[in-house]
Amino acid sequence: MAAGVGDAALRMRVLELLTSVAPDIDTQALRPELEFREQFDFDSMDVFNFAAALHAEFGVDIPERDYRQLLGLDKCLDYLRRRLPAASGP
Amino acid sequence: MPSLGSEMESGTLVEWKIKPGDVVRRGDIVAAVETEKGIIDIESFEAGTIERLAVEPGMRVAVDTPLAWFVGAVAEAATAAVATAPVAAPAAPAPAPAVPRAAAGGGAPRRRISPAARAHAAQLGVDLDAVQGSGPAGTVTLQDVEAHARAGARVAAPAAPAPAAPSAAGRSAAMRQVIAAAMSRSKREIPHYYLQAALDFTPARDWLEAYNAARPVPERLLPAVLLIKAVARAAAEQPGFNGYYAEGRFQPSTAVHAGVAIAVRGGGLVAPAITEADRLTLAALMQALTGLVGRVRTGRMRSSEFGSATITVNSLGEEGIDLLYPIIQPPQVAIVGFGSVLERAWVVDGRVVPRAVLNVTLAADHRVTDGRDGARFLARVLRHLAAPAEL
Amino acid sequence: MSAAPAAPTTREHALELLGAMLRIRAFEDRCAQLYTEQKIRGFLHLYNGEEAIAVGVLGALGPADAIVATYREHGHALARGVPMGPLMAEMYGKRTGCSGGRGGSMHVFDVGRRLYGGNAIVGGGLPIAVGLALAEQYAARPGLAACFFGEGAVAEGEFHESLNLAALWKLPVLFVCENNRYAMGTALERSEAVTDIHAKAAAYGIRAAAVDGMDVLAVEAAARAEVAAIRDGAGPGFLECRTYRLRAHSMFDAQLYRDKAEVEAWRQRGPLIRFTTSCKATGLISEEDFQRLERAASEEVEAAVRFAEASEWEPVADLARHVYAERAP
Amino acid sequence: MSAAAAGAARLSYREALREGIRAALQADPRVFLMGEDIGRYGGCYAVTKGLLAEFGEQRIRDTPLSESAFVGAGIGAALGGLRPVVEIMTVNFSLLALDQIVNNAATLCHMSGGQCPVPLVIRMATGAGRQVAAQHSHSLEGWYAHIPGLRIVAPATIDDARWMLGAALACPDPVLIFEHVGLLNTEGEMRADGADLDHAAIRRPGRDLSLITYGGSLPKCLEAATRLAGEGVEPEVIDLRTLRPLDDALIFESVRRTHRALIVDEGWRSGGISAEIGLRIAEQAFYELDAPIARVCTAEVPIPYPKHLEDAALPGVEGIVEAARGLVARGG
Repeated sequence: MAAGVGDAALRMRVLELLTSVAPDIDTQALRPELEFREQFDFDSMDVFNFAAALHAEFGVDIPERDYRQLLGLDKCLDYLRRRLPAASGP
Repeated sequence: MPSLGSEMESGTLVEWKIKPGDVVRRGDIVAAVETEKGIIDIESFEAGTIERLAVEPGMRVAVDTPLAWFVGAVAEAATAAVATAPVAAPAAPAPAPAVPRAAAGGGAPRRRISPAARAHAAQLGVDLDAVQGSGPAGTVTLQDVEAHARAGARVAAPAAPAPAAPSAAGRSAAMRQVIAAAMSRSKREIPHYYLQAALDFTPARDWLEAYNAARPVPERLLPAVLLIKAVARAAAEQPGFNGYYAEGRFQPSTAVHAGVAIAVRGGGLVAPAITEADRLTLAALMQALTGLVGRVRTGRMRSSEFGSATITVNSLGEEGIDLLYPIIQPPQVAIVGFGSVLERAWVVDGRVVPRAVLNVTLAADHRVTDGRDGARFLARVLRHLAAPAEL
Repeated sequence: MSAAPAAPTTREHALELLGAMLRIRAFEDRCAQLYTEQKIRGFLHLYNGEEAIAVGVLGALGPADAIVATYREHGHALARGVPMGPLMAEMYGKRTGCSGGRGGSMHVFDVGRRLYGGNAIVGGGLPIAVGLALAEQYAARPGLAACFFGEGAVAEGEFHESLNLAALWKLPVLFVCENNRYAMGTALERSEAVTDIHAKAAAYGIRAAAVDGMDVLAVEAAARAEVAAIRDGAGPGFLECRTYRLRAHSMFDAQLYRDKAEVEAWRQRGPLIRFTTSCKATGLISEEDFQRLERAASEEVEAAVRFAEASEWEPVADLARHVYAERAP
Repeated sequence: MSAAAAGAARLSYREALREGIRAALQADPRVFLMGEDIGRYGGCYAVTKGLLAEFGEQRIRDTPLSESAFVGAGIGAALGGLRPVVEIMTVNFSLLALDQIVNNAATLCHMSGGQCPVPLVIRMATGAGRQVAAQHSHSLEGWYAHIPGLRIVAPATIDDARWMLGAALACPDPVLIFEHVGLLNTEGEMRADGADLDHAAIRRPGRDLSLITYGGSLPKCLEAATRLAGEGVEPEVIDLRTLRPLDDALIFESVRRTHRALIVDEGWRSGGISAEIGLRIAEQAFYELDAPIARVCTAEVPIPYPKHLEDAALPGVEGIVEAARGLVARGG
């Protein structure tokens, strides 16, 4: 997905990456405001892989200290919106 | 050449009883032919004058081959030959397979699951309801059960409405059996002794942060890598903690294959080995670890990875546990457990300062080593962790 | 057939006997040719040389009498009146055959004419004939059962069991042994301690006679006498008809067991030559009569071949039909 | 069974057979009996005792020791419009009449294009258990059940012993009735007023396994079922009644409910009827099976004379119970 991604497309893409790392999660039942770890197994290796997937997908560098901001869906989307060029619309 | 039996395909002319110009009546014997059953006289079913003989004595010819021609019969014979060409034998009546149509069983049709699949599912604790059948008419086959089991916690399909909890329990039931068997054998057979030491992990953590900050996401390291490498180096250096206890005696292993306890998603634990962990660079060790966890998660474990660990490392770092008393994986003779890295009061130069404190526990087999050996081994681990750069 | 006395016959009767034998001869020779052209398959046992027996004995039977024969039964079928078309179609295995194409040359059935088959197991038909005779006696019907078999059958247990049972229960059975001197490849003297076949019937107290199987009038006379006795309730009768088969046992037979001179000698004493010569000598019939009957027989055979060629095969879908009866007998 | 039937007649299997024969003789003048010592001697197993005096020599015909001849004569008489009931003293002597049974009785109708149905009934004693050694103790029903054109039935109860003959005589095809020697003296009440030749019967409904048997083995299976019930295992006992045609529908329906099949057959296992039934279950109810199809058959030996050996060779209650336990056992 090129930069300048619409908001809905970003959300769908992030969820796909999340599922590739943790395939057993139920994306319909996922509560965006909560941390992943409270809803399913999500250990440091999963965070590492999730960060690597986001890096590869969006070409954005994520320092280790920012990993905490990837641990919930809303937090992660906000973080990405700040780091990606302004989207051209939904 | 007449056909004298269904199994007769050809015959050899032995002798002619007639010559061109002879007048032949119906029923006259005109030749003798050699068959498997012996020499048989050939009668003429036609009357007429012989024009020429087409086959010489001693020649073997197929059934239906013209042997001689009547005067004036050439053209007609040609067509006659065609006419008498053997009619293609009717296709042997293929008996219609009378597959008895059994009455359909009453009630909701029972899912079609092969006995082998049932047996395997029971063995692996796989919940058959969650297994998608790939066989004919949705039949669940052995392969389906195996694929499902390998996929570990993977629910058949994200869209599947099945509630996560019960299938999780189903999935790990068999694994629970395997773990239960190993742990109870360990407790029964191995006289464990335990040693614990606390470590100021701050220098290692700082080193790691600097290392990762200088590298893109995929090349960064997890703390577990340092722990594994430290234990592997110690195991290589001090005998008595790396190898197997079998047939009543300790069998040391020169190579160090570090078993890494990996939680299976949805319950269960496996401890596949990273071979020659003491010799790998940290980056290589990280790659090995990532591959191992990935394979455990997708159920594509290599059998070699399972049985070969010579010592095991178990880190509960993320679970907020201070320290743990791990159980040795038989037939190994030692296991090292790491608790979480927690902010604790730590005395430095007589002053209490906050430090990232890590608790390390060793469980070892008293048939092989004693507390003193254990203490020295543990000290090596701590020394390695205090100098991450040399790991 | 009226039970005319065996005195020299009338012209009309002579023509009838000759015509019947010529029909059989023509049919058998055409079968031999069709076999070499692979139109007829399996086993084919031809009746050349024995025609006088079928014509003579069948002539003495009534429509209500039952007949059980062997795998060499084309002559009996024709003499009994089975039409040549369905008989030839049965040789081909077509569905229009007299057995529906199911039996072939060895299993000719026509229950309408009470012909209960050719039976391919040597001696296998004798007990069945005894049973058919039992039914006649049990139901107090005037019919009898005629049972044809070769001299080879006397070596089978069923021959002795059947004769004993028939004699024991005084059943209306006419046992007709077509003694052609060879059981396939085994000459009689090489298989039986006592080669006088009709003498064996005496062991069971059954009236028996030996008759020249090449003389159609002699066979007819003997058969009429036995049939009359049986109808009178005198119990089973036994006719040994001494004959000779002019062709091989079956098509694929090198006849290593007999020499050609013997065959030729018997050919000159065959039933057709024998009867034609004597009838011409007495002026009963003319050469022209002979030619006419022979032509008629040949035309009838060709028509039968055309009928068989044009007939269809039984559809495979009917394979399982009649394994179990579709109607109550 | 309802109380009303309580007063039903109580008789032995042998008496039930005789009643069946007497009723057949009375009902149809075309019916007559043929067999060795069935008349003056009263039948080797006394089944036909008294019938000669009642029906006369014409209809109760003692025969010479010529199995092939009198079975063939039976076929001929059937073709001739009669309804003979041929008794071959035991299945062991039927080997002498195999050619007539297989090449004529079973074959004539098909081979004649339907012209010659053979409405013949042949009755034979069968089975072992009376120490009469190998040549007199065969159970060859499975052989005959191999032959298309024949119908093979095995009456195991008083009702079937009484009514199966009538049904067989009404059938246009040759019917072979096998009467197990071990059943002759069993007694019971007659409840039915007829019998068909096409269906098996559930003699004891159950749920944990389908115990499939016929003829002389039925009592053993019922006893085994009672013992198993004591251990909480509820077998469903199926009496096949007909071995050709087999009542596939009932067998598969039962196995679909119980998911386990145990076949008890006094024949030998190799190429026996148990092998045929087992394979049909594998073909048709494969996905219903929770355990391998099991069999209890006679040991593959000629039946020995001494009792302890004969009992060891034959299927026994203990062996049936053991096999059933094996089928329903958990784990291990």
